Amino acid sequence: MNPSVVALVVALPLLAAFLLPLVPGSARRVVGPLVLLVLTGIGMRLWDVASVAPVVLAVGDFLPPLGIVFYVDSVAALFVLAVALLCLLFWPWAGEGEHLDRKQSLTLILAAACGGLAVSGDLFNVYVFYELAAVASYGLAAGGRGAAGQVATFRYVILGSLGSLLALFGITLVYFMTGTVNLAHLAELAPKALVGVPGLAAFLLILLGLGVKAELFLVNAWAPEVYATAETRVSALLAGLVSKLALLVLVRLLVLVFPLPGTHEALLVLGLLGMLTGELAAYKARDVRRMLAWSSIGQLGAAFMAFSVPGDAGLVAGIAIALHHMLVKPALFLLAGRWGGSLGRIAGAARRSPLGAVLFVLFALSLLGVPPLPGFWAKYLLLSGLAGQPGGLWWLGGLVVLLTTVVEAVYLFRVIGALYSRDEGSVAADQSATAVAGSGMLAAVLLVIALSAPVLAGTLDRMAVQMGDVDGYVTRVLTPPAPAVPIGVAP
Amino acid sequence: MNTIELLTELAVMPLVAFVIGLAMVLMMRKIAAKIQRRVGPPLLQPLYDIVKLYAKQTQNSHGLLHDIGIVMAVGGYIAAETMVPVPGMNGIADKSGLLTLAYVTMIPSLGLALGVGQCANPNGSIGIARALTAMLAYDVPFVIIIFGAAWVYGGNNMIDMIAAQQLGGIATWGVARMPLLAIAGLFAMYAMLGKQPFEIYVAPAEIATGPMVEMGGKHLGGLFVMQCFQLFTASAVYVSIFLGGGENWPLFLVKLFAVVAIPMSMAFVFPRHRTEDVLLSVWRWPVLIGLAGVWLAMH
Amino acid sequence: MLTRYGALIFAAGFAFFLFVLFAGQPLGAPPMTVGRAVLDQAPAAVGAANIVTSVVLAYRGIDTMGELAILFAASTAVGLVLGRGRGHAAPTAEPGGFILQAGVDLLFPLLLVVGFYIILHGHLTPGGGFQGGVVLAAAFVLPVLARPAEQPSHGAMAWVEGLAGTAFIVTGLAALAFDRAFLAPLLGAGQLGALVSAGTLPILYLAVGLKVGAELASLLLRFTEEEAAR
Amino acid sequence: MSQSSLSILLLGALGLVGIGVGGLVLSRNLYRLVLALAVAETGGNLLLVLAGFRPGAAAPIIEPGRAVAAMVDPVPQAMVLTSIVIGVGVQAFALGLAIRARAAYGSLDMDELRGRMEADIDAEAGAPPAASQHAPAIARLAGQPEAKP
Amino acid sequence: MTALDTVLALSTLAALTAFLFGNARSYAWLAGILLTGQIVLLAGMDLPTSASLDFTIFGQTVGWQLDGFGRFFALITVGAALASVSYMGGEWGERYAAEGKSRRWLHGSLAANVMAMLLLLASKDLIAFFIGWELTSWAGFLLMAQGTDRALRAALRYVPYAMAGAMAVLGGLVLTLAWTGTLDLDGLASAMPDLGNARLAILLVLFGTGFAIKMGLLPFHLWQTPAYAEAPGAGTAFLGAISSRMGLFGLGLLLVKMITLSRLADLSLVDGLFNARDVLAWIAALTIVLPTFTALKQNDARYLLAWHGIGQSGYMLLGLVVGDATGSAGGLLHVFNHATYQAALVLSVFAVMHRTGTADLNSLGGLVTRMPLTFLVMLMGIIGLAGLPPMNGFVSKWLVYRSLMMNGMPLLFLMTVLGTLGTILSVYKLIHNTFLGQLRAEHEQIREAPWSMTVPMLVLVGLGFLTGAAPGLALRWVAQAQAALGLPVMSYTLGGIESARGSLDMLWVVGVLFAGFGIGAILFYGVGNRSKRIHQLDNYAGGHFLSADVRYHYSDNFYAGLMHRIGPLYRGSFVWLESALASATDLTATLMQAWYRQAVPALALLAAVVLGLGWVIWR
Repeated sequence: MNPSVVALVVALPLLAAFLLPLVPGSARRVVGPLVLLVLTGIGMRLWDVASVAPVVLAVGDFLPPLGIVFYVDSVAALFVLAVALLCLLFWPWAGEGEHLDRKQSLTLILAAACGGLAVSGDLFNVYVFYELAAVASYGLAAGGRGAAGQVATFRYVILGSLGSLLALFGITLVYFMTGTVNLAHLAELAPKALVGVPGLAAFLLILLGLGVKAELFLVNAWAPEVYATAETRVSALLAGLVSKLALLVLVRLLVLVFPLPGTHEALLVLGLLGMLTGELAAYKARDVRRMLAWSSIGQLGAAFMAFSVPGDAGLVAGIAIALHHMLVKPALFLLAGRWGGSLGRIAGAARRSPLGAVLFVLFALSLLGVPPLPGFWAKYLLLSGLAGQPGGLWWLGGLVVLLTTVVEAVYLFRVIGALYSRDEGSVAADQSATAVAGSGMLAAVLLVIALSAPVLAGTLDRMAVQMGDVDGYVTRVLTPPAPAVPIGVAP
Repeated sequence: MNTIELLTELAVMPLVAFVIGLAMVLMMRKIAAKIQRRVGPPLLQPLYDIVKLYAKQTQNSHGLLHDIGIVMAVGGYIAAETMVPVPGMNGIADKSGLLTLAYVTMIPSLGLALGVGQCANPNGSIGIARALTAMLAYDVPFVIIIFGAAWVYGGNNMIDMIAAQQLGGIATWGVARMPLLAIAGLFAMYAMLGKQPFEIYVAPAEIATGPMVEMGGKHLGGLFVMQCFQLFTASAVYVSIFLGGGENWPLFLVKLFAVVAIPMSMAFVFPRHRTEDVLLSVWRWPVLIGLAGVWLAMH
Repeated sequence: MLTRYGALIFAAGFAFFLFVLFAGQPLGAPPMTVGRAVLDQAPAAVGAANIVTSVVLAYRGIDTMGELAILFAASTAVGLVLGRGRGHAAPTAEPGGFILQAGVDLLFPLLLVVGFYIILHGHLTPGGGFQGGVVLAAAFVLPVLARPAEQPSHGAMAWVEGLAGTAFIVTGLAALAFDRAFLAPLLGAGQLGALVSAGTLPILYLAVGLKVGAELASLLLRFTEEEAAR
Repeated sequence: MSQSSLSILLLGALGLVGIGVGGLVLSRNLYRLVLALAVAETGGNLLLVLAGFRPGAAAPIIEPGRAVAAMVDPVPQAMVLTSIVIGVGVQAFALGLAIRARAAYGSLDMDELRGRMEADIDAEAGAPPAASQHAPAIARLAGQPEAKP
Repeated sequence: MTALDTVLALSTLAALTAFLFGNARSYAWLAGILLTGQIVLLAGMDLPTSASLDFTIFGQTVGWQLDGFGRFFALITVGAALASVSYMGGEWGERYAAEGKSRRWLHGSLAANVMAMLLLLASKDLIAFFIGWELTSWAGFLLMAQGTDRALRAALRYVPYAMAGAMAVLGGLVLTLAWTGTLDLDGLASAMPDLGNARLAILLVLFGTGFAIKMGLLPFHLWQTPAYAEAPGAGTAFLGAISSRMGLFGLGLLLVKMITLSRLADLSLVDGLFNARDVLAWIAALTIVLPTFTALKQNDARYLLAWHGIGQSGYMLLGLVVGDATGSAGGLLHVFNHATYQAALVLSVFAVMHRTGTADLNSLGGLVTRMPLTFLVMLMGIIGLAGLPPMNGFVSKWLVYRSLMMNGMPLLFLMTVLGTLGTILSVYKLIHNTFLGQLRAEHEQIREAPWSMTVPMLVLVGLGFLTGAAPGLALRWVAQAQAALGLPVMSYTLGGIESARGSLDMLWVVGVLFAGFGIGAILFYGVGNRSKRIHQLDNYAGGHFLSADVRYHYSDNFYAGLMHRIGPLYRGSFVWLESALASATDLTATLMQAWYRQAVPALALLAAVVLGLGWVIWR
């Protein structure tokens, strides 16, 4: 396979986004979905190839570390696939005239940016794609319902930009110390160059900077208000997709560049606090939309905790949690489109659309980790990873996971109870057909995963091993097969 | 021992118990008369009372359960008597044991309660509530004694208990081996017999708050029979646990009557306790003494 | 009040800590791990006299594509937030004075020329698509200040935006046709320092310039519209 | 060029950062927030350029009689170009939002806008207002700031 | 395809069909057939039987295998379900459907419960166990939530308890994996006793909490009463009969099989102050006494029974913890016995509700003349619940008493007896205020409950009586369970136990008892005049006359004298504890939310960075 296919992951959606306004009206509607379908195909192909051996693309045939590198291991391939599918699922089909075009091109740009984040192997390039994703999601969030959304987005922009600034400082610091931004090169130099106070400081700056999108605790105050005001479609994308890619990037950095003492602890503490605050805040939430927002903060806290566990165990658990949440939370947000209000608004909604209610229950149970649903295995991996660690902090984390799950159960079942309450004269709205269809598809995926869990477990293990293989990364990137027309020589 | 003999024993034991019970009632009333400076009833008076009640012209019943209750009350004790070993006859004592006996003797109380309940007499209900409370009261020290006995004799088979005591003579009697428990047992039996001050629930004479209030004719007669059995059972159990059971009939009878005489002679000098006082007076000292006795017996 | 002082203290502390961190770094003596190699190889490999340009367009071309996308996203988002459909010029806004109008007429062609010059010499001299693009944008916004009534149509802008961006990506994809990796420079390095050199870089820069210009111009025009609308 | 003057450059860049960040957390006016952001990002960009700076070295443009060895690191310069443009995009968008917010709520004051926003969210969700004045202080802590009249 | 596979397949089929055709009038027949098939298979299968379904995931093998211990519980489960289903099949179900409630969901959740419990009971390792555990919890929730909004609210109250329990178990699971490296139950049986005291104590607390919550042991019992009482009749019967026993099953596996009682006895807590075994025994004893005396104060028949359900579980655990042959046999046998009479009692109460529409003891009474069969059921039921001869409840309790006596535990023994006496008092109140005393005017025309309801009840009490007269029938299964757990196996006869230290032969006791009743009856009816029936109001009430409009039949403060003495001891401490916990959570949640509503999020970010950098620099 020509590795340049990897570049299409970014180039194709961008091209479509640029051209969208120029395409004549009738064809305009189909451009985006078509591109995303192609992207899906590419993702599958990449998955096939990468699960054997990762794909490396030296963009522009400039040998790393000079040029920018795209590196696709099976995790990245899977995320590319997820990007395409989720963007397709939450594609803005309806809407009036120009706004629709803009939303569509922003969605395409988001897809491109997320794809770039998944595959990029260059620190500064990651920063660029991160910013691209940021601007696109700002636009989508602000394009929502009414001015409240725009105020919320403004606050989001301020916070996000400050975060990016921090990340930029971190990158600058790294460049000061190493003089390169290529991840493989950095991984090679890190043990000597990226040590001590500046190294840890750089990690902290980048963590807090990019953590804004990953809903990392301390920098996630934007989430509730944005999710409460944006279109649920957008909330689903932000909570389900963008946060995960930011997370993925952070984990790559943690694995490749910053294997320092202290980084894991920092991640653990932040994740722990995120889970604690998120779940408890959700317990007090007075409407379903913000409840879901806080709960996703909590879930990402869990993911951070998982990744904070050193070694492959942590990676397995983290990937499992991230993928599971990527599956469940979008579905819940879809259902929250009509049922996003206060509990009083949804009382007795199950009578009006039973299927929607059943789906909500299913996803809620999986979120709680009720076996044999996939959520259980994710939680099991997280807890056994934490339990496997010696010492108090990790066990404290496990305790927090256990306790917050109880809280989670209370507020989720509060909603379920409202949905199924039998009091007459309820004002609940019917669930929209599209929401039921979309979440139904996700539910089908969920059940398939639940049934084939033993098989997928092996795949998960392999993915984690591939992701944790630093030496393999370095050698594959820095000694690539000779390009067709060799240009320059590796230093 | 073949089944025929066993069956005859089972038939005879309740009869014996009934006769002795009648005699105890007589003695009880004689004692009361002596204390109150009266002559007291003639020899067969208790029997006459029962016969008279059964032979009454008008027999009122509040329905099937009203009768069933009495049947349970009498029948339960009849069954209980076959579990109390007496000289020469063991009945099914070895197949049931002290604990079973204790629980079988609760059935008559339940029957009485059911019968009274069926009468739909508000005062009857009050009386039953008090009766059951009293049962709750005196059964606590009673089971403590059962425990002590079972621990000391290594089992709750009454035959073994008696055998053990008779083997070693007076020194090995329960009263000698567990004196505190013997005292507590006296209390428990006293309360169990439902004489003053523990007879608030029978109180038939004054304002009708007793369970017997609806009982006339056969029903009351049944209760009299039950009382005879009750007296015998309580005393026989006490004798078998603490006083070495019956080596032979004369000794056995002496012990029985002595045991009954003590509380009876005390009874008539007491006023009547209210329910809560019953609880208190049985739960405070007897229980403490009993527990102390168990502790003593176990160390 | 307390929070305000707290904020001040934290801001100062932030700057201080950064100073502590960076003062410890090799200021003025960067390792130049990659930079050195680039300096050595870029002229031969890319053929642009301006090595920064070869980094911007060749070595880190993807970054540039990304930032074009960011500009596009920003203007699209602004359009999504502000736009009420196509540009409704505000008739109320009265034209600027004579001097402004005359000055603008004088400046407009000049700015165009300068802009395109900067763009086309981006691979030789300091400057390039971005800088030139900004000048172009200025050229197109000035007339609006003078004559708010007549605005360049968003349609045209949109076409420029779209086509410029497309051109950049297509040039990148063209490499695939020659069995090269995405965004690989084509057409050979050429004579170092000549106007026609450095392969496809000038084309890319032209695309960049047009795109930047169009994006900025449309952004500014949106704002002016919004102002005029109230 | 001496180390001290280099650290003056550093000081300048970080000074801008400090000022910008300070404004970011202090000011309540939307427009000022955007300006503060711009200042801070400028500082950051300066710092980035500084990462490739060598005293006495020339700009990395091949000219006759200019040794490649004596040139500054070109990579940070390319990167700073990118980050500047990124900043421009974000700030433009932020300005757009500020304009809309003012048009909708007739104010640029962050606290007031936030109050109105919270009120709108609650109203749309059909949830009761977060906390009344009579609620205990702890409940008001979590409550929305009351919108100014 | 082993027998176990067939059983599981049948139960799954039952669940599916229930959710498909549950609304059909005649579905109960299908369910009954399926359940009967399961019973036959379970009773017939040779042990241990393992299922062919097993898989390996994340390095752990997950599989199912049924042994004697599990089979004992499984039989009770399916039997209870069968009784409930047959009760549902007739007029009761019709009425339920007519009230606009969903029979489909009721049947479905019942079947789901059975399936989940079978999975749990057959689990071969801790992961399979946890899967079954969670399924059981949530199927139970489904069953509790059926019917009314009150039921739903009660079920929602159950949620935090259930989740806390599940999480405790999960925590124990992962720690077990981390410390012993295996999750296989047999493997753990050899690995766990070797753990150090501290670790074993942690595991004991975690697992124990989880199981105790399900079982409703003190202090985790508050959820159970409303949840069980408010569910629909058939559901309540099933729940009360077996559902919470799953906790006992777990405790049996944990305490007896894995940790082993001897290890438990020298596991000293609070540096040697107590040993774990005594603590557990005392928890069990308190669980007997306190809920029983709470039941004494109830005025709703369903709540009264639910409280007793909690109390009775104490006997089972106590017997199991004492752990000698008789004690454990008594504890396990009590599971079966309790299932029989508790189900019968609940069903009879709901039969009364079916006719009168209420279970409030203050507004019932005198129904014995109207519903004699139901009365008979409740009478035998309460005799069993109170643990008096001739019902089976007496046998199991007798075994527990006896082992307490023989092991010299006077105070625990006293507690158990106190519980029994309290039970007698409260069940008498139950039957007295339902069937005896004043028949209210509006109930004059009540008819006996339909056969579809009385037959299952009668079968249940009949079973209770049969196993009371001949305990050997049930002790067979108990002995197998003991063997499977590695407990000393009790030698039993058909009539009870044969022992040098006092044996019990219920055949004789029951025979004599009924002979006595016969003689009593002959004495009563044979001698003297026939008694004449008089109206209930025609009686002597201390001088004033009773009339139908005056209601004098009450349940409030029934035992006035007793309450006058022990009333002040009711403190409601557990309720206080629960609400305190809830409000504490609420407060913390409010504080947490305050974080997300800050005016200037950027400031927090800045502060975080500064503090973080400070940490990094001066670390």
